[in-house]
Amino acid sequence: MSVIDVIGIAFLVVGAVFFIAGSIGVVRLPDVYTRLHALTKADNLGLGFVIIGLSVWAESWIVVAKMVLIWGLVIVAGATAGHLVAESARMARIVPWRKSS
Amino acid sequence: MTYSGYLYDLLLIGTLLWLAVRILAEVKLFKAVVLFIAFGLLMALAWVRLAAPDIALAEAAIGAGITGALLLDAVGHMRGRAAPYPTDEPAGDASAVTEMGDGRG
Amino acid sequence: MNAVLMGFAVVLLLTIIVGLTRVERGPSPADRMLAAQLFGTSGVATLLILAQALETPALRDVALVFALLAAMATVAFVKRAWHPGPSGEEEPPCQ
Amino acid sequence: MASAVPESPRGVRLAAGALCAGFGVLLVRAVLAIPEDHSGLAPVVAERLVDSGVKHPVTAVLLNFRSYDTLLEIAVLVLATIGVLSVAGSHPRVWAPVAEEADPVLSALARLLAPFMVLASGYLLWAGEHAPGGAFQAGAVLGAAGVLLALAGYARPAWVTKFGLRVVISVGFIVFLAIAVGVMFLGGVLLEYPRDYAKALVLIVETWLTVSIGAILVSLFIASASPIEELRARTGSGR
Amino acid sequence: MNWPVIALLAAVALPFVTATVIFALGETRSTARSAANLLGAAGTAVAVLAAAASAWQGREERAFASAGIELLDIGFGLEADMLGSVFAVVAGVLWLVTTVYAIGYMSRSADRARFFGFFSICVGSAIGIALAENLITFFVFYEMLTLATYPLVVHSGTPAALKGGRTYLTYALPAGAALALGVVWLHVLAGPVSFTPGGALPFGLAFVHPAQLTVIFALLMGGLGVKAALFPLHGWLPAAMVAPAPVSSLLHAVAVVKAGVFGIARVVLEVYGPDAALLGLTLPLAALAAFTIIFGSVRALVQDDLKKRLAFSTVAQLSYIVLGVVLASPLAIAAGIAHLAHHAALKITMFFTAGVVAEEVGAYRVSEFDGLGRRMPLTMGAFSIAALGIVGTPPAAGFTTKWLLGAGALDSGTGWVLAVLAVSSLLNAAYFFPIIHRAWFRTPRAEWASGPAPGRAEADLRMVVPLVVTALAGLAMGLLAAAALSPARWAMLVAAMEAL
Amino acid sequence: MSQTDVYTLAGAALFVISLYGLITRPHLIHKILALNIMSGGVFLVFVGIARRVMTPDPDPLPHAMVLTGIVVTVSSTAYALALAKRIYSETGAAVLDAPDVFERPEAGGD
Amino acid sequence: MTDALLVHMPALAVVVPLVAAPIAFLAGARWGRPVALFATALSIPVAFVIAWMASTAGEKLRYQIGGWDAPLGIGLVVDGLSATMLLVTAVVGFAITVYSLGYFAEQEKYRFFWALWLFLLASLAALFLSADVFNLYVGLELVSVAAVALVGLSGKRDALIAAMRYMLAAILGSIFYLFGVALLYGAFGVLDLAHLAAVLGPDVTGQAAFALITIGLVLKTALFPAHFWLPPAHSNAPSPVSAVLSALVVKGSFYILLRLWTDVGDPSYVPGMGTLLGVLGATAIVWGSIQALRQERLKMLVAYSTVAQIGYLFLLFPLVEIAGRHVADAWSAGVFHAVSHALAKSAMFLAAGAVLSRFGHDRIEGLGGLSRRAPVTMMAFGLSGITMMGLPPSGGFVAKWLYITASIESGAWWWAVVVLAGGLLAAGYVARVVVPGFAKASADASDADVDAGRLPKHMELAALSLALAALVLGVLGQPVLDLMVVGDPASGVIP
Repeated sequence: MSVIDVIGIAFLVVGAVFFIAGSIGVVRLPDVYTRLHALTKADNLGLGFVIIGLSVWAESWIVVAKMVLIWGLVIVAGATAGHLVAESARMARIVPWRKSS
Repeated sequence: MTYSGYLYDLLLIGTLLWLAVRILAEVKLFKAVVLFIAFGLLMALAWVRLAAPDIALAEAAIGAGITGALLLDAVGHMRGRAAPYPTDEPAGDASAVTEMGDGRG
Repeated sequence: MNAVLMGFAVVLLLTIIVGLTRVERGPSPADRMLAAQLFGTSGVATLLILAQALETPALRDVALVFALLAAMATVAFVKRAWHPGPSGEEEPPCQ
Repeated sequence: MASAVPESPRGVRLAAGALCAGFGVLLVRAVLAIPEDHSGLAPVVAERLVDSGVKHPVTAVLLNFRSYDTLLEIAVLVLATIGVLSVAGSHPRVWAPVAEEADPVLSALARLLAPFMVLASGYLLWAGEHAPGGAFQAGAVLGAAGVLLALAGYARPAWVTKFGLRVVISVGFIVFLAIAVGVMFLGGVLLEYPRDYAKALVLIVETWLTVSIGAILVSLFIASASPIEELRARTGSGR
Repeated sequence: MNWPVIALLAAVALPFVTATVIFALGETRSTARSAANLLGAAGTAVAVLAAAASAWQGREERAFASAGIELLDIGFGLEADMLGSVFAVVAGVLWLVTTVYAIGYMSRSADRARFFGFFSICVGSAIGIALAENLITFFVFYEMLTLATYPLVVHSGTPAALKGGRTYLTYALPAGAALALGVVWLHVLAGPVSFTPGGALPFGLAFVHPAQLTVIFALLMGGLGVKAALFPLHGWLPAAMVAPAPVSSLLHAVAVVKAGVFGIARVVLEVYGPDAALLGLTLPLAALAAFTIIFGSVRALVQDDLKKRLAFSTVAQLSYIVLGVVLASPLAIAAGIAHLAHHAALKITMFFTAGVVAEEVGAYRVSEFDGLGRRMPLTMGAFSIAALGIVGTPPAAGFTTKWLLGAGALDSGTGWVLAVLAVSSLLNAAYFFPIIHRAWFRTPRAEWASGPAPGRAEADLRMVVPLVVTALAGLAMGLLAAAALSPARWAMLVAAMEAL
Repeated sequence: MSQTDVYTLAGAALFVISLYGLITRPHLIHKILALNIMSGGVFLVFVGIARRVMTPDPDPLPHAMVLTGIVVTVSSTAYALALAKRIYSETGAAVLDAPDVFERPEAGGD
Repeated sequence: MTDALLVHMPALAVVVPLVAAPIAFLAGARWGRPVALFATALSIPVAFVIAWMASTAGEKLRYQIGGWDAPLGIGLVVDGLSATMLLVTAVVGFAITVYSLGYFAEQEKYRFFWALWLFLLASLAALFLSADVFNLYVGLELVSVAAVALVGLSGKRDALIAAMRYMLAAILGSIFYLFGVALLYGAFGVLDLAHLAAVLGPDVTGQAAFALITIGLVLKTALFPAHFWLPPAHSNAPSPVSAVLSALVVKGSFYILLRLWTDVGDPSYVPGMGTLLGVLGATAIVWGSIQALRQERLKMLVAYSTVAQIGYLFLLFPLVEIAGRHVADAWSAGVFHAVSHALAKSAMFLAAGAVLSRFGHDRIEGLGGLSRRAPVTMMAFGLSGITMMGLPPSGGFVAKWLYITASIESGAWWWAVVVLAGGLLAAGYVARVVVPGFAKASADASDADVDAGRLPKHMELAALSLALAALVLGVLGQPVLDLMVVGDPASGVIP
C-alpha cells in the first residue's frame, strides 16, 4: 500500500465519518430544522472528503473535474432543498424545537 | 469477490426486500412514495453491482427525475381530502385525521 | 484495495439504512423527504467509490445524473405534494 | 377512520398469500435451474458489433440489431403520452400561469441546473456510442430539466395540446420511422442501415429521440400534474 | 349448367333473393314490395316444378340435378329427387298462393317488410330442406328455418306473441342442439351421409356400433320430433298459433312442421334404411306416432279456439306421415308421403279460413261460428271440403291416405294400426263435424243472416280466392288420386324406390 | 450460491412480494407502486441472467431488453398515475371499487 | 419493382398504420379521419397480398428486420395463422373506422381517438407478425396501452375506473409474460420463436417460463377467472372501441398463446396445462353466458358474451393435447372461432353502439320496438347472434362443428356437450335482446320519433356487413380454413 493509498483512504475515512455523523444527526436531532443541518452540512462535507480521497487515484484531471462538478451540483441541490423544506415547514407552522419544551 | 462485496450485496438485497415490504405495507401514501424513491436509488446501486451501468443510468434518471415527480404530484393531488372516501365533513376536519405532526421527533 | 473501497461502500450503504429509519419515523413529510435527500448524497458518494472499486468510469456518469437530479424529488415534494392543512397535519393515510 | 378503505378481506389475503407462496416456490426452482454456463447471444453480438456502427454493445442492440423493439418502445412512449393528454385534456379545469408564485431560490436553482442538465444530456447522448448512455438516458435528463423548470414555474401548461408540442412529442418517432422506411428504398429491408451510414443514421435517430423523449417526459408531467390552485383550494392553505 | 341445375338452384335461391329485395325496399314502398314478392313466389313455383320435372324425368337414375360446395369434408349439396320434390313443390306452390292471401291479410298491418322478408326466408329454408342432398345441408336449412320463423311468430309484438315465441324457441333451440350433436356424431361415425334410398349407412356399421347408432337415432328424432310435433315435443305448436294467419297456414301447417316429418322420413328411409328396423328403432317410433295421433285428436276435441283446434289436429295428422314412413311397407310409405301433400292442401285451407273469419267477422272460437255459412258461403264451403278431406270421407284426399296406410299396415304385419286409424277417424269427425254443423245448420247471428252486403264479396277476394283454390286442389288430390301426376301416384313411385 | 443467484432470487422475491401487495392493497397508488417493484424484480432476473456468461462482460441483450422494459414501465406508470388522479378527481377516492358518490351516468360508453 | 414491393409486404402491414398514427396525432380531430380511413383502407389490400403470399408459398415466410439473421435480429413471420389474423384485423379495422366516422362526430373530447386507434391497429399487426418473444412483449404493451387509452377516452367516471382496472390487469399480465421471457432466454439463450422451438427441451426453467407466460396471457385474454376486468372495460368504452377490444385485442394475446403452445411447444409440454386451460374455458363458457343472462345493460351483456366466447378458444388446448393435431382439427376450430367471433362480436358491439345512439341508453328492458326503430341494427345484432349461438350457416357453426367432431373423435365427448350447452345459453342471452326488439315499441317511445334520430347509414351498414361476413364465413369459409393452416408443420396430415 503506497503513501498515495494511505492519503486517499484517510480522506475517505474522514468523509465516511462525516456521513455517519450526518446520518446520526438525521436520526437523533429533535426537529426538522435542526435535521436540515445534518443534511446540508455533514453530508456535503463528507462527499467533499470522499471526492478528495478518490482524486488521488484518478486516472486523469478530467475525472477529478467531473467529481468536483458533481460535488458542486450536490451542494447546490442540498442548499436549495434545505431552503425549500425549511420554508415549507415554516408555512406548515411546524414549531421549531426549543430546549425548554 | 471480496467479503466486503458479499456483505454489500446482502445488505443491499436485504434492504431492497425490506423496502418492498414496507412500501406495500405502508398506510401513509407519502411515506410509501418516499420509500419508493429510496428503493429506486438502491436499485441503481444493484444495477451497478451487476455490471449494468446503462440500466443504472436509466434508473437514476427516471427514478429520481420523472417517476418521483409524478408520484409526488399524484400523492399531492390525492391528499387534499383527508379521507380516501369522501365524507360530508369538510376537508381537513380533525376527526378524519389520525396523526398530528408538529415537527417534533 | 478493492476490498477497502467496498468496505467504504458498505459504510455508506449503512448510513442510508440508518437514514431510512428517519423516513419510517417521520413525523412530518418534511422529515421523510429530507432523509431521502440524504440518500442522494450518499448514493453519489457510493457511486463514485464503486466507479473506482469496480473500475467502471461510466458510474461517474451515473453519479453525475444523480447529482443533477438530486433536488428534483425535494422540489417536486415542496411544490406538488406538500401543502399541509391549517393544522399542519400529517399526510392522510391511504387506507 | 370510519371512512377508511377497508383492507382486503381475510379470505382474499389468505388466497393471495397462498398464490404468492406457490409462485415463490415455482420461481425459486425455475431461477436456480437456469444453466450457469449459458452464453446467450453475447458472442453473436460481439461478432457483429463492428457492423453496427457503434462501439457500445447495448447501444448496438438497441439501435441496430433490435432497433425494431426500440421503434415500438418509442411508440409505447408516444402512445402513453397521447393517453395522458387525452385523460388530462378532458379535465374540466385549465391551468393558469403560476410564474408569479415562483420561489426565488427555486427559480435560481432551475436556471442554474437546467443548462447543466442539457449539457449532461448531450454528453450522455454522445457517450452512448461507446459507453453506457444513449438516447433514453439523455432524454430522461433533458426531460428532468423540463420538469424542474415546470416546477419552478417556467412552464405554461396551456400549451400542452398545442400543435408545436405535438410535433416535438412525435418528431423522434417520426424521424426514426422515416429512416426505418427510408432505407427500404435504398435496397434494404425495414431498418436495414447501409453499413457506411449506420453510424450517422444511428446518431440522427438518437438525437431526435433524445429531443422527443425529453419533450414527452415533460408533457407527461405537465399534462397530468394538478393545477396548484386546485391543490390549494382543497386545503385552504399552503404556499 | 343445364336447366335442371338452374331450376334447382333457383328454387332455393329465389326466396332468399326475394327476401333481400323485400328488406331493401323497406316498409314504405309496399306496391313494389308486393310485386317483388309475387314475382319471387311465382318464379320459385316455376323453379320447383321444373326441378320436380327433372326428378320425374330422371327417376330411374335418381340423382339428376345436383349442385354443392365443399367446406372441409362438410359438403353442402342440393339435389332434386323424387321424395324431396314432393315437399319442395308443396312448399313452393303453396307459397305463391299464400303470398296472395298474405298481401290481403296483412294489408293494414305494420312491419310488413319484416314480415314478408322473413316469410320468404322461411320458404327458402323449407325448399332447401326439401332439396338438401345430405344430412348436413338439411341441418343447415333446418336451423335457418327455426330462426327465420321466430320473427313471424312474434310478429304482432303483443305479450302473448312474445310468450308464444319464447315457447317456440325453448323447444326448437335445444332440439337444434340435439340434432347438431346427432348429425356430427353420425358424420364422425359414418362419414359424409348423402340421402340414399334404402339407407346410407356403410354396410355393417349397425353391427359394429349398434349402441352409438341408437343414441344418434334418438338424438336425431329428438331434434326433428319438435318440428314434427311428436308427443311430448308438440307443446310449441299450439302456442305458436298467436302468429298471423298466413304464418299459421303456410308454416305451421305446411313448411315448418312438414320439415320435421320430412326430416324423419329422410332419416328413417334414406339414412338408416333397413338398419332402423334392424336396430329395433322403428317400433317405438311407430308407437309414439300412433299415440300422438290419438293424443292430438283428443286434445283437438276440447279446443274452442279454432286455431288451437286446428293446431292439435295438425299434431295428430303429422303423425300419420311419421307412422306411414316407419311402417316400412311400400304402401305405408306411399301413404305417408302422399299425406304430406294432402294434409298440406287441406290444412292450409282451414287455416286460411280461420284467418279470413277472424279478420272479417272477428270470430275466433268454434262457438262463434253459428250460421257463418250464410255469411261466408265460399269460405265455409271450402272449409267444409277440407274438413271432410281430413276426416277421410271418400273420395277425399284423406281417405286415400288412410286407405293406403291401412293396406300398408296390413302388409307389414302391424294390424293394430288399423285400430288407431279407426279411432282417429272417429275423433277427426268428432272435432270437425260440429264446426260444419254450426256453420250451416245453426241459426245465424242477426247481422249474418242476409249474407254478405249486396255488391260486396264476402271478404277480401285476395284471401277468399286462395282458400278456394287450395280447397279445390285438396279435392282434386283425392278425386284424381289415380291420375298420373297425383301426389298419391308420385308417392307410390317414391315408395317403390325407397323400399328397394 | 453466487452473487448472481442472490440477485436473481431477490428479483423473484420482489416479484412475489409485490404480487401480494398488488392483490391485497386497495389504493391505486399502492397498486402502481407494486407493479413498478414487480417489474424491477423481473429486470433483476434479466440482469442476473445476463451475468451468467463465461465472458467477463455481461450479455448485452438482456440489458437492452431491460432498458426497453424500463421505458415501457415508465410510460405505463405515467399513464396509470394520470388515470388514478383523474379517478380521484371524479370519485373522491383512488380505489377501484369506489362507491357511488355522484350520480351514476345512465349508460356506458357513448 | 413489384417483386421488391412484395418482399416488403409484411413490413408494410405494420408500417402503414404506424406511419398514419403520428400523422393523425399531428393532424387533430378533423384531419385524422381521412388519414385513418385511407390507412385502414390501404391495410386491406396489404393483408390480402400477404395472405396470397402465404398461400402460394405454402410454408412459413420470414422477413428479417434490419437484415440481421434470426437469433440476433427480429423476424416477421408470415404463415397462414398470422396472415389470417392480419386479414381479420384489416377487415374489422376498416369497418370500425367507417363506423367511427359517424360515431365520433368531431367532438373535442375524442380528438385523440384516431391516433390511438391507428396505433392500436399497428400494434396488432406488429403482434400478429412478430417472430420474437421479446418483441411480442413490446407489441403486447403497445396493444395494452393503446387499448386502455381508448377505453378511458370518454373521461366518464365508470370508463376511467374500467380503464384503470384494465390497465392494472394488462400490466400485470405483461410483467408475468416478461418474467417468462427472461426465463426462456436464461434457459435457452434465444428469443426467436423458430429457434426456441428447435431447442426447447423438457426443462424446469422452460416449463416455468411457459407457465408464467400463459398466466400473463390468460390475464390479458380475460379467460375465466381472470376475466374480471373485461366486462367493465368493454362495456364502458366507446362502442367502436368495445368492438375492437372484443374482436381483436383479446385475440392478440390468445394468438401468442396459440403460437407458444402449438407452434413452439405443444400442450403436453407442461403436464396438465392443456386440460387446465380447457376446464377454465368450459367454465368461462358457462359462467360468462349465465352472467350475460343476468345483465341489465346491453353492452354489459355483449361484454359477458365475450367472456363466454373466449372460453371456446381455449377448448382447443385439451383437444389438441388429447388427440394431437391430426386426428381432429381442434386447432382449426379454435382459430376459425376466433375469426368468426371477431367479425360477429364487432358487429354486435357496433350494433349496441347504434342502439345507444338511437335510444340514448342501453337498458335491455327499454329496448322495445328496436326492430321497428332501427331495423338494420336489429338485423345486424340478430345475425351476429346466430354466430354466437353457433347455428348454421354461420362461421361459429363451422367452428363448433369442428370442435364437436374433434371431441367425439377423440372420445372426449364432454367437450362437445359444453360446446352445445354454450350455444343454448348464447341463444338465451341473444334472445333477451331480440325478443323485446320485436315487441311493440315501449310506452315511452312514441312512433313519432322513429325518424327523429336516424343513424348515419354507414354506421348501421358497417355493423350489418360485419355480421353478414360472419354468417357467410360459415358457407364460404373454406379459403380461410385453407389459409390458416399454411406453414403449420402439423397441418396437411389429416388422414
